[in-house]
Amino acid sequence: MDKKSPMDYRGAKPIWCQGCGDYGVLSCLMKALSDLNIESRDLALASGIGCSSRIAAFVKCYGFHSIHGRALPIAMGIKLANPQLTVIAAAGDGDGLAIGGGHLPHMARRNMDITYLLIDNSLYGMTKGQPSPTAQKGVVSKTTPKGSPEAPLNPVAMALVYGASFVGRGFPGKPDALVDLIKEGISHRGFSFLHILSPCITFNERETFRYYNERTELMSTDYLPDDRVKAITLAMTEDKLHLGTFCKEERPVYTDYGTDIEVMERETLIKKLYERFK
Amino acid sequence: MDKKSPMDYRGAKPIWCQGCGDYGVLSCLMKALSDLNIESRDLALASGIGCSSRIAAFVKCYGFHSIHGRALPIAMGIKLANPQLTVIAAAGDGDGLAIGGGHLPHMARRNMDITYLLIDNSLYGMTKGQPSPTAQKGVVSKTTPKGSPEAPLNPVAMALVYGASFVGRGFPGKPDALVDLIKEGISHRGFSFLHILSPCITFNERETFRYYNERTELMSTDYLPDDRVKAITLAMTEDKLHLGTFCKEERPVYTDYGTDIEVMERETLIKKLYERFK
Amino acid sequence: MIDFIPLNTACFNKNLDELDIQLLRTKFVNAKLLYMSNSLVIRIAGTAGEGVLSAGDMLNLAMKRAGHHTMLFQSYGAEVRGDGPSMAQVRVSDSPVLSHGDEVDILIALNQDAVSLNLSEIKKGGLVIYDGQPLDTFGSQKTFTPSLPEGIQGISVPLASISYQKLNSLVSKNLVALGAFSAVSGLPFEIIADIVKARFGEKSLSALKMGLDNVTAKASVTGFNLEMRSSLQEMLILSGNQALSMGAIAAGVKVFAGYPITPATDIMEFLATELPKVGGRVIQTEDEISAVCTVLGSSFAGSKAMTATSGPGLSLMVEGIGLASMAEVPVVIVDVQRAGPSTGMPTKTEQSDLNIAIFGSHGDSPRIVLAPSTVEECFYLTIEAFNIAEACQTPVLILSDQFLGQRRETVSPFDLSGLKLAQRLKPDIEELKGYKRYRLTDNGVSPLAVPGMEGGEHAATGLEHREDGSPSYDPDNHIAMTAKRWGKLELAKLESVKPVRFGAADALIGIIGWGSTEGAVREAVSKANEVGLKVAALYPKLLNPLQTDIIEDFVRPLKKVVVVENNYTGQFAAVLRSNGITCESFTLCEGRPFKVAEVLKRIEESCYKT
Amino acid sequence: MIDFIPLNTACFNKNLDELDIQLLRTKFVNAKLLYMSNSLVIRIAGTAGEGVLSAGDMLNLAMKRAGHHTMLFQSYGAEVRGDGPSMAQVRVSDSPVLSHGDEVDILIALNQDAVSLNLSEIKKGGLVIYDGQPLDTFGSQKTFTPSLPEGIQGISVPLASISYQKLNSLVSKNLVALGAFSAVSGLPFEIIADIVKARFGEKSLSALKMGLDNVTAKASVTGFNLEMRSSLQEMLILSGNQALSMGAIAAGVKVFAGYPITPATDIMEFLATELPKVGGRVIQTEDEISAVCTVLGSSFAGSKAMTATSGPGLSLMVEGIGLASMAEVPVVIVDVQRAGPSTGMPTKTEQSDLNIAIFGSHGDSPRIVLAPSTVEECFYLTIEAFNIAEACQTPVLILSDQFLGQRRETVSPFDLSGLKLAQRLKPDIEELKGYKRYRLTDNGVSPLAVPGMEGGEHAATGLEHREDGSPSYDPDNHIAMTAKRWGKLELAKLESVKPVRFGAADALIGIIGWGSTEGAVREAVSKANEVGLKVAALYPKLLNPLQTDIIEDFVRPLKKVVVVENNYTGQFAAVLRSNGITCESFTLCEGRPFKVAEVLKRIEESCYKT
Ligand SMILES: Cc1ncc(C[n+]2csc(CCOP(=O)(O)OP(=O)(O)O)c2C)c(N)n1
Ligand SMILES: Cc1ncc(C[n+]2csc(CCOP(=O)(O)OP(=O)(O)O)c2C)c(N)n1
Ligand code: SF4
Ligand code: SF4
Ligand SMILES: [Mg+2]
Ligand SMILES: [Mg+2]
Repeated sequence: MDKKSPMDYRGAKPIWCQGCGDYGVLSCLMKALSDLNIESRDLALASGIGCSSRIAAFVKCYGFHSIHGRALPIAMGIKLANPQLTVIAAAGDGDGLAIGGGHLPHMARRNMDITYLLIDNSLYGMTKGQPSPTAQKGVVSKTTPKGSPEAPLNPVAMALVYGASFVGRGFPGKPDALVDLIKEGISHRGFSFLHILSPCITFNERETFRYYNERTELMSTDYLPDDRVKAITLAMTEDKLHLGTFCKEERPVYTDYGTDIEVMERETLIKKLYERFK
Repeated sequence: MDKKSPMDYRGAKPIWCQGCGDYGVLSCLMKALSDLNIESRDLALASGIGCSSRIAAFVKCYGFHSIHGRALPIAMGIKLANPQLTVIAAAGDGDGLAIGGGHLPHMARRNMDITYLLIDNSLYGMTKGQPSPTAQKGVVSKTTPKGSPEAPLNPVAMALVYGASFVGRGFPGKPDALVDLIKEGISHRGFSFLHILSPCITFNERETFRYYNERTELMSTDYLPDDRVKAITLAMTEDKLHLGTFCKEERPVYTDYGTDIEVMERETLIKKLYERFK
Repeated sequence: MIDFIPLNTACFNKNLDELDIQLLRTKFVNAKLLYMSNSLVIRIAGTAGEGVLSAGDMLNLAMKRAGHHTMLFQSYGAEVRGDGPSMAQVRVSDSPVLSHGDEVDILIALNQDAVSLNLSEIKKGGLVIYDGQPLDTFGSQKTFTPSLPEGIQGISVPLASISYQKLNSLVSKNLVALGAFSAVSGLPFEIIADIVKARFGEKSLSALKMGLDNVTAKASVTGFNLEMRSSLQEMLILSGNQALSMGAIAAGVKVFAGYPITPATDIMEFLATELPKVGGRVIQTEDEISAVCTVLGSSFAGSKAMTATSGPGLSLMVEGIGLASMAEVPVVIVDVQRAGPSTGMPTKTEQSDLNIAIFGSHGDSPRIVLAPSTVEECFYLTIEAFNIAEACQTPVLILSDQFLGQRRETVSPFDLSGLKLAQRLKPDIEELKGYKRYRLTDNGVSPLAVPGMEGGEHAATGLEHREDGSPSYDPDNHIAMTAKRWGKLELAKLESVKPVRFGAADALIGIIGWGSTEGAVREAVSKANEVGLKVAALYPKLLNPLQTDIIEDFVRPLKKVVVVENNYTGQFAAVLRSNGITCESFTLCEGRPFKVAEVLKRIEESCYKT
Repeated sequence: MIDFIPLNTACFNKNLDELDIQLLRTKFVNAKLLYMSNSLVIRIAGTAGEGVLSAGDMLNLAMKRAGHHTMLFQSYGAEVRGDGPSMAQVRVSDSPVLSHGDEVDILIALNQDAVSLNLSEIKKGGLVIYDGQPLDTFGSQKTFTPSLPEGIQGISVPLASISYQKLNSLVSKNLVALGAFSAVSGLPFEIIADIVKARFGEKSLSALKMGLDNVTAKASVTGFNLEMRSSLQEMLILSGNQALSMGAIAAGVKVFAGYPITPATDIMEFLATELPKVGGRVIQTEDEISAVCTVLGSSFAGSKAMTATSGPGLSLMVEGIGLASMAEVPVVIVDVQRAGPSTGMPTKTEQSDLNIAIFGSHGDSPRIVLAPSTVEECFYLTIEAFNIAEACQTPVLILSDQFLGQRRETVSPFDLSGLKLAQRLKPDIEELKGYKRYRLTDNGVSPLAVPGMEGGEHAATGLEHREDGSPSYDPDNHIAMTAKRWGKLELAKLESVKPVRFGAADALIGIIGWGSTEGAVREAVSKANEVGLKVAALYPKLLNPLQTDIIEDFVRPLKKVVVVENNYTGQFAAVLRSNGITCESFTLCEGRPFKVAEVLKRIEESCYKT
């Protein structure tokens, strides 16, 4: 296997606005893939619908740019069919936490071996700027002209409570940490939830690169990601947003189960079944 | 207003199996309603589909026994249309955490003034016993003949992380506490999430009345439900399941917003709009 | 073939002048026609919780083991344990049983109400086994003597008392009744005893035995001999859902994803046990949206994949099905229909999901719809569904229904030797150079690379796309790609199984139907032919796209076409009309399957001059 | 009316023998026919990000303020800022503008590519305003001279350089172009200046002014005078989505719940600002399932409620719509259609959601479907939708589309005085004694109690139910309740607006269409009538149920019926056929609206002998 370079993963040309955070997410992902030397042909990347979800076509791999909110079930189907593949799912904050928010808890409790990139710009980019589930309370937009009365969700804390076996946060403005995080997430055997802060430069005046540059800090090297409750407490109380791994836990993945069964030919099984129904 | 008795809330005759936990939930609810002296005509109860969801027809009120998983949005619609009503939503653990699990975070962050009874029997009763999102790992059922590989969710911790302004747990085997909890939940202005343990005597051999009688304990009177993070820690680490209020927080409800706008006649507004489009 | 025997039914009470004489006196009956000469219908009735369904199940199996063809039909409420009425009906015959039976020969009533509720459906000359000494709520014995109309015989067996004596509970009333039935009917006791023992253990046999012993005289049961025969030992008793599941296994399904819903759940439950044995996986997802998307993902990754649901779940799946249309992902979606709309009547049968199956997604979204009619067809058409899905890279829906999915009937072991499984068209090395996932080809099918293939990397998408999969809003591209997707349905017409025709070769009246009504229509047509009516029927198995040429050939010589279906609005009739077929619609919307007499009456009415 | 002037189109190049002479020489043209005598089409073209859409919007408004009837049509990609081509086309006329215009009189090209991409659609005698000195990526000036075919005039304006000089960026190219256009066309400068100032502030005026000054000669523009007129001051410029939103307000909507989706989002955005002013509420839900259920809840609680979406969202809503059918909850669901299937082409127009609108839920699930054709109708039919929903206690779908929803045209202020709003049938005191929510009545409509009413307590349900709402699996009940639900559609046929007919009174060729194609068909029919072709058209507004008697009356004298629609499979044609109407299907599936010439050609082809 040749050593890959990030450019080996170049797919279609991105159509994001210039300056969009998603470019950084893409390049960090490509770097991580090349560092891990994953073969494009063995990589599947499922996404939903949104600016961020376009990423599925921008990486050279087996991409499935599906429908709004369904990145995770599509990815799960891929993994179930072929557990050998590296499976990544990518979704926006609307995609993954609003319309598709119902799938996340279950992917976590199943410990599906999928790496999930939740690409968060605190709004609906593709549909031009409506507040998303991570938008701050009070945000003024065309659907909330007097300010949104809804409190934002806390994706990291949610993933932790759901039991995701790997939970971390990244920001393309601090690319090294993000590359490391993605690598760790992919390498982790189990469901990896990566909360990625990716500013929308076109519609978001609040959560900008600058904003996140100031409000994020790398997880202290003292911090051991071995305690879920501690991680939740951190996620619920943090003043600055921490970048890095909140929690990591080794446990069997979904596809480990049922592998101990002796497999027979289809015809053999059907003939056995005949006996049961006589 | 006459003082009501629980029997004043009697609706259609329940069709649950004899001994089903839901009978206890129903009687505690009726008791709570009568203690609060709520008028049937001003009470709306929306539910999804499942054994537990049948409750909407068993209480005398404006009931809406809707479709699987949608108790919350139906209840939200009712509240938005008429904030004066007492609005309760009821759902099973499959209804509310599987198919309908995507609605819960949003109802919590909106702080919709709804009391939500999540009636949990750790399985799908109506469809005859498949494991639900709260089923223990390893449970053997017709869809998991070798034991389920999925870890259970923690509904109380989830509601807390979502930001529900009132979160508690009850069990009809300890009815006084459940009546109090429902009363507190209904009286609370905001989204009240009540996790109610309600054994299915027909399909559940594990989570029985006896099981819960042994494994639940009333929340210590010392415990102050004023700290969300503390509540989460408790919910994530508890050995015995606590019955009572985990967390309570006063904050404006969704329907408080936008009430400061001066209201005009429809025709006046339309004529004003004409000016904008000339 | 007998010549013109007037039946004592509506039509023949009319003056002959009112009848269209042309339509009578056929002699050319299609060889394929199945005809049931002789049959016996036993109904066990009671309330949920009295063991009606399990007794029916055991009786059905016993009948088969005794050497008879059988069909078991069940009807029950949606509550897990309500007190709604419940019944199980077993029909046995010397030849394959076509329908569940219009009238009851023997009623086994597990409680008082069950007698009165079912009395009107008992045949003249029939028999009722009832409990003449039921227990009241305090456990003390009452007496009960039903008033049976003339010609209906009653046999009293103290079901409750015996059960209570033997097991200190009422749960064995059904076993006592089975024992009594054995005595009355001559069905060999050992066969039932074996089955009961296997299910409930040695202990339960005493209740059965007491039932047997309690009946002294053997009653005469309309001349059908239930004694042991040596035939049918190799045959199976299967439900439609079981046969369908086995078909999926035979077709090579590797991933099943589903969410519980009556009456489809048992497909998932069956496969949960069996599929892992051939290396497949079954997952219970968090909802139907996840289920359909999961199977799309699995198919994308190269595995045959299926989901199964009923109406409400199908409603939730239509967005995913549209994605499968657009992204050209082969998947199989089973809908075991129940009475709608909305939650409707979950345990009752209906054929009212045809519209959503064909037209259910937004946009012009092609899909293929198949409908099996018998338990056996549930097996073979499921294989067909996978074959067409792979051949056309399109979603394929299978429309079964509660009646078909849950009824249990005798079927021959399937012919596995002749099975042809379609292989997915994969790109060869040449094609993988500059691979284009959606290359425009003559028949619209493009080679489909699956993960693991070097050079086959691409992005499948629900956006309109160019040949290489990149999004495009170009008008010409949209029309070319739309034509490609729809063009594949032409292929399906050619590849798929052809409609089945039966009845008079010189028919002037035609029935068209689909799915589970076929059995009743076969019986009705054969009876009509027997009395000389020139009637035939056509059952297309492919409901979308329609093989219009074959249907037109069938219709051309006819004077009248009646479309028989189990819904309110006549959904298939409307589809046929929109395809240029002139037809009348005959529907039943009562949550139960057609009776033969109902179809026959409609056939006869069609013989009036108009 | 002029007598038979052969047009220089397909049909009239044929030998007269090939034409069906019967179909020619009409003189009886329906008085209702609208006819556009004279119009001018201006297209602004560029890429997303160059301000094409906002320039189009401003130009459109300016035209109206100058006293002309206008229509603005936009076409753009789905990327927020991609480099896909984008265009805005304004058509002005002395009379109401019926369609967006087949050919371009004046092209304003904001970049080089825009010239070549749009050249083929410029009329002979037309004009191109282009940038003869564009800047390259390094900001230095190039020269560019487009090769224009004979008869097309070019005017070079240094859009980029001026914009760069004035504002140090390219964002004002569009304003420079508008200034230049004013100079060329004679459109009063002050009108544009006012609009620009109001939107972008005083500062922006300099770019506009430089554009104006840069053009010295006034070019001759096909004789259409764009100078100020005094007419139309009271008229409004509205998009279909805006008119629809205003219609909802006028109808008294109290709750709007929705989820963003192109091209429906602006309905929610409009109402988010306006609805609270009349005491209503707008909520952006977590998905479309929640949206539709929220409006069901609101309606149950007594408020008029609406949601709006596009195809993918509608697919997700069908389960909720089925619940509204079954539980008899009045709700209004708007679908602003876009090109499908699946995600399709989100910014492109199509009429391909008719099938899902009519047939989209499982079970026999009745619903009403309305389709407005013009911006004005978006207002009135929305009121109608609420009225029918309330009168029939049924879900009502409104099918708009991207073309109709987003085009902006001149409309008269609405007539609010004559508005009739249907009131929900509420139970009186008598009825509230032993209240039965689903009481069987003659027309199927049962009095509906809302929370707060003493004695009206009941449980609405998606299960099949008895009159009192309690679940029932009884066959007779199911059929009675199904008949009740479907019976209400008969009421809708009577209550609802009737189909619109236009064209020759003695027509032998008929067009049937629905929704946004009406304008182009009106123009085509009027042109055909002008040359003596006996053509007329019918536009039903109620698409489900169909007012078949009226359609049959229209069809009866015709020799040919052609159904015009913007999709691939001819969805409405199929529906008509299933209702017994014989028809041909004429479809366009390119993500754009019909051109008049396309319809006209098809009309002419229908005149060939066959
Ligand atoms: C079922 C459905 N509903 C709505 C849409 C419209 N839509 C497209 S993208 C999007 C949201 C985008 O927001 P997000 O997921 O946060 O991604 P972003 O664009 O911000 O990266 C929506 C609502 C859709 N395509 N499908
Ligand atoms: C869309 C849809 N999918 C599936 C079903 C079938 N169904 C009915 S109830 C139920 C689950 C019941 O479990 P739960 O919500 O936990 O309620 P319980 O019966 O245990 O009280 C399911 C899957 C349905 N009615 N609708
Ligand atoms: S709109 Fe925002 S999220 Fe979308 S591409 Fe542009 S910058 Fe990125
Ligand atoms: S099945 Fe279980 S949950 Fe349902 S009614 Fe019976 S005991 Fe209760
Ligand atoms: Mg986003
Ligand atoms: Mg449950």
